[in-house]
Amino acid sequence: MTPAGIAPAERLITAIARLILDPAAPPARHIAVGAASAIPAAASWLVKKLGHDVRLSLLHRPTGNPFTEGTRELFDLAGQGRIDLFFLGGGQIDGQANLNLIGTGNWPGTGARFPGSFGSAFMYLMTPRTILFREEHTKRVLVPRVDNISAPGISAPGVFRRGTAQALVTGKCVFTFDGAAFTLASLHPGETEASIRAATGFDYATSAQTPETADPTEAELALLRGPVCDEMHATYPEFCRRVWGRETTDRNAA
Amino acid sequence: MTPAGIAPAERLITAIARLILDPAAPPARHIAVGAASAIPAAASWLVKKLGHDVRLSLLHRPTGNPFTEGTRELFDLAGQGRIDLFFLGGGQIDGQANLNLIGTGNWPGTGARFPGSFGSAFMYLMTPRTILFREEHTKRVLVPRVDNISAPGISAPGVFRRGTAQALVTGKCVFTFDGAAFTLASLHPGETEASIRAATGFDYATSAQTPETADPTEAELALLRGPVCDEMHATYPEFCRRVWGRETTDRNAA
Amino acid sequence: MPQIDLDQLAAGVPDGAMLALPPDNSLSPAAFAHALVRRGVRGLRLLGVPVSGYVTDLLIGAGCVQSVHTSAVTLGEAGTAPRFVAALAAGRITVTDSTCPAIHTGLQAAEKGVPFMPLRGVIGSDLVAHRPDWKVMDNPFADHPDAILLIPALSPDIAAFHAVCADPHGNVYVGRRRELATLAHAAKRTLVTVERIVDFNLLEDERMAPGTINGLYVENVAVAARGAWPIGLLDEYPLDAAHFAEYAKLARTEDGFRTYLERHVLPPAAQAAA
Amino acid sequence: MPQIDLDQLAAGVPDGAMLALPPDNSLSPAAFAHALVRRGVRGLRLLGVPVSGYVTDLLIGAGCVQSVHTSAVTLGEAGTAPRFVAALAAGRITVTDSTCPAIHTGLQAAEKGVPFMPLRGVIGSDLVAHRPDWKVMDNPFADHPDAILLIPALSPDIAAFHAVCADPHGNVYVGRRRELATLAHAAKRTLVTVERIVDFNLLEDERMAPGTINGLYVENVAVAARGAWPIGLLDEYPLDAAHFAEYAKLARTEDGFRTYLERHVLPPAAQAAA
Repeated sequence: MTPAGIAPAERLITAIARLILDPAAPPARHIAVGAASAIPAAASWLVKKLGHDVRLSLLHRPTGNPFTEGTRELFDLAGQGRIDLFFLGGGQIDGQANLNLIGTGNWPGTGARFPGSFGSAFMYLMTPRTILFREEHTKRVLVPRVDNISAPGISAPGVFRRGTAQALVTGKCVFTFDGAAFTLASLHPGETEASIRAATGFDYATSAQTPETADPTEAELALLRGPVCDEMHATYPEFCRRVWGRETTDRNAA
Repeated sequence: MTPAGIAPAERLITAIARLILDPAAPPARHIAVGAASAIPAAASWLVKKLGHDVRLSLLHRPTGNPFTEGTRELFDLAGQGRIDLFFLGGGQIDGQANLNLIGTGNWPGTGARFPGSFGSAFMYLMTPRTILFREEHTKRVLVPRVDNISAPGISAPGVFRRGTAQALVTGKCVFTFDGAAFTLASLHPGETEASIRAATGFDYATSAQTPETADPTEAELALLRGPVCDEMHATYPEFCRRVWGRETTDRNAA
Repeated sequence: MPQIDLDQLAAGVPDGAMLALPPDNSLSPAAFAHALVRRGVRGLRLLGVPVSGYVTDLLIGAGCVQSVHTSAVTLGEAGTAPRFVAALAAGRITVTDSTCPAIHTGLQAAEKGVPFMPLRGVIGSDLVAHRPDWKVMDNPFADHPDAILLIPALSPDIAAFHAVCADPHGNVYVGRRRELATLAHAAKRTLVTVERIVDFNLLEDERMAPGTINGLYVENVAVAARGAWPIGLLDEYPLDAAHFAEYAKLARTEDGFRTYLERHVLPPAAQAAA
Repeated sequence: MPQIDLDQLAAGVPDGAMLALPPDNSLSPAAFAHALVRRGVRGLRLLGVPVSGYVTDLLIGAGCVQSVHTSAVTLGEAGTAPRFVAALAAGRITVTDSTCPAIHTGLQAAEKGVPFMPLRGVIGSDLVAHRPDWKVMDNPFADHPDAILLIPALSPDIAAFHAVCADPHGNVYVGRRRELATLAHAAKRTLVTVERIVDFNLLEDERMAPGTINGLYVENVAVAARGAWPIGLLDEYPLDAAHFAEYAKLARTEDGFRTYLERHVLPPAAQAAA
């Protein structure tokens, strides 16, 4: 099923890149990528290295950071409507695309405590498109209803909101989100509709025949392993080592 | 009456410096000086050159400006309560220390139009002490009631305000302000209680015996003509030429 | 970013635009304003950030302006802004008076993407009664009556200024004049003239980046050497005081102002025709 | 400004202070935090600006902290902040959860001297129900129902960070990390460690000034060479990933954390006694 040599991370990166390029979605002229988001960052770089006219703002480059108003500028940009696409994840994600970055159990995470909400409660409402990404696909993560809402997937009338989730990419599949519920859109190699149903805590729609998540092309793989990895390794050295075997030789790039 | 060689501007500068140093007033650890305020700027420099521990923020130095958040920083500083003393003037000033920088007649100055309010409507309320300065002392300027209030001298209860005018210095005299009305505090050489009354449109209190505004001391004059002029001439070349005969030799300092 | 010339930049300003301009001490785009006069733009709604100077007076005198929203109009040591005063008295323009921090606050609200922002002070000034777009409310965080002013977000159609340099990516260096960063963030479009284009990425240089505006806010850059003249530019060159005095003197009258335009602003053809 | 040493700077932080700290990617004052651990400060109320990292986890593990107000606590690529999670589970600290722009907004309100500032978004998050200090109101500028969040001003007792350099006037260079300027403006006191003291006035240098915080906001500066270590500092030195991994591993247990303190934080005497 899996073509020899395609790393699972490479498939996820490519799947996200295709969602970014979805012509049916609002244009993504400016993509921002937050902390600890190696796979979304790589997907964004792939789109750019494929030659698309897109501006990337990567928050956690140790130097050459695009912002000059400090960490506030990302949020100001989103407030101004100048960020078209952002990525979010969650310790829990439910079928209404609600995100929980607080913790399980009662507030503030009496079960398992997660890191905290970061900017999600703001960015999710201010950005026309959000691609949700969470590699772990289990009933622990994909739940019927999140224990605590860090950022809501759907807002009441009269609450200013520019957009919500476009899709959710996991280690097993791609779901798309229509503003109310998820639909299973493609299966990664080795997965079936039954295996997804068994691993997913929330309900979702399916189409008559769910396709497989497409393989990266040779051209995409070449870009990932060369120029994309070049751009990534200063910020994500461990990821580049693990996925592409890129060792850090320049001490200053660590 | 006038000691030979003391310029009127020098007397005004010294009078303002003494008001800055008034031990009965709240401390002036940080003085800000706005646009086109040569005499208040010189008074602030004199206080500093006399050896007092005071920080000066001069807004309109062409280089070496103290602010790094742009022109907003002065107002933010005042909002934070970090500016102790500021200077204001007015096209009209009345007996309640109201300032009119808008114009005479109806709004927005159907008689004589003045430049506009600048930051006065904010600074006057946010600063613990304001020294009012207006060289022209006539019934045209010092009026019973300003035609338009750019900045109020007195605020209603429930309006946040840190302070108001400490004093008003004119080309003829010094008035102090007690939060409700002015009192004639000293007469410049050549003036009498009657000459002030005749030139002043608003009512004010007097004491039994109004003293003369003190002469600058020799030490003060030496400071003004040397180090104070040195500090001033990049920002106020025309003033330094007129008062102290300092010609601008460095083209870049103009 | 494709580079264009000064006249092309000026051509991008439509009649009737709300155009935000810095004052004379802060990267004022004088050469750009001269190009706007030559282009014959009409009906501009000018915003002073937060006050207005030579450029505003010049555009008013040349008939390019319908209204001015500002905290003050002044030529500084050269005195009153004569064309502003004359046009206001003649009813050829209207003025919306503000106070400096209220203009900063409106721009900050737009920068932040919120519909309004509060500001202390101002209450008790007659400004409030003449600004129906402002609101006074009771501070909901206070346990006692505490009136506070709310300023609506202010998003100019176009911001224009003259900076020291830009790079090929459209990043623009403004140094410590960071109110222009806020302005560029708040404006819908930002047009910039610069002394020169540098050949490195300003945002990749840790020493230059803090004074740089990201090119994502900048629509177009045109080179205009000494483009702030007769105004000064940071430590690059000083204000031309003699020229300023000439302007202040000539602009006292309509005829004098025409003479000034012919001498210093209009193209040689028009000068020859004059 | 009189220079003091790192321990004197740490001595200026009283027990119970509300101490604001930047995250690991933005001039985090690690050497200063080590000095606070050695001094044995107690009951700190930490504020993450806008998130928290190694320094917060370390201070919590060392028993210096009573509460954390933050948008997240994380060691980045090294994973969960183990001492934060353990202390929260054990009830030794409390956490006030926020979201990054809300912390920026509270600091901006304090910077501006206003009691509150609005922020878009957030409504619909459970954060709102757990922040009784926040208010939701109807936007008074809208002609339709439009709920908006108001964040109260946030003025920390003390802000602390580690910058590249300072000058003899107490001006501090933070480069593009301008959220620290806002923080210094908002805080009642600002304590700074730096790599080095330069011998010129940073504010008189047009190239350095845009990245400089005026000394009027800075109470004290102490030199601490490599004072961000094990965190990186802009382009001066990178994060020490091996050390970070060691911390993340040892801090998983109380005993391991004590070992870490003895190896890297406590003075030689305490290390000898261990």
